[in-house]
This record gives sequence, C-alpha cells and structure tokens, in this order.
Amino acid sequence: MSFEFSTSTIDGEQLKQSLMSPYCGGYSSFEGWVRDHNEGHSVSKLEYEAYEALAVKEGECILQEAIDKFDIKEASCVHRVGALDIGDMAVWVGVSAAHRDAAFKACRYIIDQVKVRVPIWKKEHYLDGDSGWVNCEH
Amino acid sequence: MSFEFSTSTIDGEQLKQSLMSPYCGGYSSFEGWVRDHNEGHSVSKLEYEAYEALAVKEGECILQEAIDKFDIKEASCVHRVGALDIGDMAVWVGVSAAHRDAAFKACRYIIDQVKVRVPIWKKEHYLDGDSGWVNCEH
Amino acid sequence: MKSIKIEYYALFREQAGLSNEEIQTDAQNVDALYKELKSRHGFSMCSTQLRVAVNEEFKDWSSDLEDGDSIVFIPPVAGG
Amino acid sequence: MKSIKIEYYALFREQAGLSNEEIQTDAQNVDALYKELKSRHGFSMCSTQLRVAVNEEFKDWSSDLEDGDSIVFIPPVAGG
Repeated sequence: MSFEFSTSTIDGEQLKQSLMSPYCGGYSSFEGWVRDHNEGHSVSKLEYEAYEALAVKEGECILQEAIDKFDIKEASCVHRVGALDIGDMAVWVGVSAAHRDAAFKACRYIIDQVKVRVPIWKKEHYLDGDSGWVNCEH
Repeated sequence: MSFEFSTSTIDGEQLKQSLMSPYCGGYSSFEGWVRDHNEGHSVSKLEYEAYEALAVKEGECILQEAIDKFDIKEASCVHRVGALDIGDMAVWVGVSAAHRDAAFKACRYIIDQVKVRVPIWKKEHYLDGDSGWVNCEH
Repeated sequence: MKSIKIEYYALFREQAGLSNEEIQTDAQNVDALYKELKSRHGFSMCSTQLRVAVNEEFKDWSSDLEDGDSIVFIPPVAGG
Repeated sequence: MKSIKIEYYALFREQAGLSNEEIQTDAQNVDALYKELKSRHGFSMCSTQLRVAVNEEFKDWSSDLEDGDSIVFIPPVAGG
C-alpha cells in the first residue's frame, strides 16, 4: 500500500509489479489523462501542486479505507505534480484482489476519494491565453 | 475497438496506446491473472481454448454494446489461449473515455459479459494431479 | 442423408478424441444431431447445459439441419 | 503575541506572492488568523470555501491558535 507523488512520468507497469500475488485473480487500474478540454474551454497544458505532507497522509488513509471496506490484496496510487501536457498521465490507481468485483469497487473508491479529499490543486492554461486554478476561480 | 486472442504474453501498455486520445480524461483497465487456487483447489497451471471464429464475433459484439451503452471513446479486449502459469495475465480489457464513470462501467460490463458469453474454456490442473474443464465437469 | 461438419472444443474434443469430423446423418435438427453424437461418443453433458453454433452463429437447438452445415457445440464457458 | 508559520499553496501562493511566512499575531483561533491574512494579502476566497490544516492535520476553523503552530489553508482540491 503506497500513496506517492511523482515529478516524472508515471510507470504503471512497474508499479503493478508490487501489487501482484499468486493469490490474486483480478487487477483493476485507473489512469487519469490530461484532456484537451474542460467545461467548454480548450486546455493547452496544466500544473499540479500538492501540499505533499498532508496529501500523503490523506492518500494513505484512503488506501487503508479501501483495504478495510473491500476484499482486496493491495492498492497503490501515484499522482503527478508539476507541469503536464495534453495526454500525460496525471494520476494512476492500481488494485489487486482475489476477485474482480472487489478490485473494481476499491479502484473506483480510491480515485473518487482522492479527487475530493486530497490537497492537490490544478491550474489549467487555456488556448486563449487565460489560466486558472480549477474550483477556486471564476 | 478490437477483440483478439493471443498465444503469447499480453502487453497491456502497448494495447493502451491505440485507446489514447486528447479527448480522453479517464482510462480504466482490467487484468485477469491466473490464481493459485479456485473453489478450494490448489491450481498448478491451466489451459485456455477458444472457438475463435465465433468468440471474436461475440467479443466484438460486446465491445460495440459497451460503446453504445456508455459514453466511452475506445474499448479493447485480448484473451490468452494455450497453456498459462500462475500469475500470467489471462485477459486484458482497456477502456478510454472523457470521464471516469463511463470508463469504469464499460470496463466492468465488458469483462462480465466476456466471462458469461464468449466461447472460451478453461482446463485447470491441480497440485494433486487432477484436472478438469471449469463449469463442465464434477 | 446430409453431410455435416462438426468441430469439437475443450471437453468435447477430449471425450470424442477428435478435433473435427464430417458425418452423414438423417437428423432433422441440431438437437437430434447432438443426441446421435452424444450416444456415439459418450458425451457427458446434456443439451440443456449447452449452446450450439451453426455456421459460426449461435442458434436454437430446434434449428433445422441443412446439408453442408458446420456445427459447434458450446459447453459452459469459462473465460477471464 | 504568537509566532505562527503559514505555508501558501496554489491560488494562495499566487495571491500572497509568498510560499510561506512566519508572522506575529494575536488571533485567538484559526478563523481569526485567516481573516487577518485575507485582509493583508487580499485573498479572494472565504473560509467557508476552505479547509485548514494545523501542524499537518485537518482541523476545525474554531481551533485555538498556539504559539509555534504551522498553518496551511486548503482551497477546493482538484486532483485526478
């Protein structure tokens, strides 16, 4: 179980290795990619910033909740910080379990909770030259 | 959109490339791994066999259903045939979408339907020397 | 007499000792063909447990058998 | 007077023009501290939109401010 930040490209295949076990029959993963649009605006690039000390605590708390709620074996999450381009992977979640139902539900739980609870902020830069911190401005 | 069989190791990272698009913000994938146990038996290895001509048609039908039912961009599935060892990836599903809700739901729909509809059979070999076609014997 | 091709997969392949065969039969429909082959090869499963494909399409067991048809009996599946 | 460390992230960092600062204050609780800093730096958000962390833990806005506390104001998050 680990929640981490990365300043470089996330390697989901590598991270998956630590979740594998002969006990596991199902693996669910989620990747969030930087889209070229958001709420009607054309996005050119973006920046993520995190309050890492608290974010890691809160992220680990979410992973532990997933392990307690669902019958899973392992779960991890990595989030990018810094400047990202369209198509870059912003966040990765991986969950292994004996059966697929728990793997899917836990993976979904983790990304949903990370998005609403973990202190990470996103600044979008738009093609029209404007920019803004998502959920904080306008 | 493609449903395929493979006689060698499935490369999910490679397959993912064909699903990526600047329009997509979410990617859900599922991998089924060969477990060391099933219904109380210790499994040593297994074999998958498929009626490929019909299985590909049925698999493509499932992918099209997922595209029609959920707001997703692309979906693919690859299933192994032949002899597999514990820990090997037996099946891979990948789905890209603008938003994660559709990606998760479509990915789950595809693996659920593949398991109940596509003509693929699994012979398990057990540590005690016994073996059997799952769902067909005993 | 009709000439019918049958492909065998998984448990059927093992129980028939064959991957495929071409037979001559008077069976009117697919269900009757299965009964004939079940008896000949000693298949353990009943048609109620199975699906059947005719010329690469899933079909009803009551489907008429036509000369030249290709048949595959589909045991309970176990992919994934 | 208490000595309080504040770290600024995201929109706060930009609006304050600072990543962190250490200030002297008479503010009794965290909410009073935010009002003081909102006025000084011209922050656009109200505390009702925010969460706050004291010494790396989420805390209530009514929490007493102690000498030496480290404070982070948490704007609406947008991870993922």
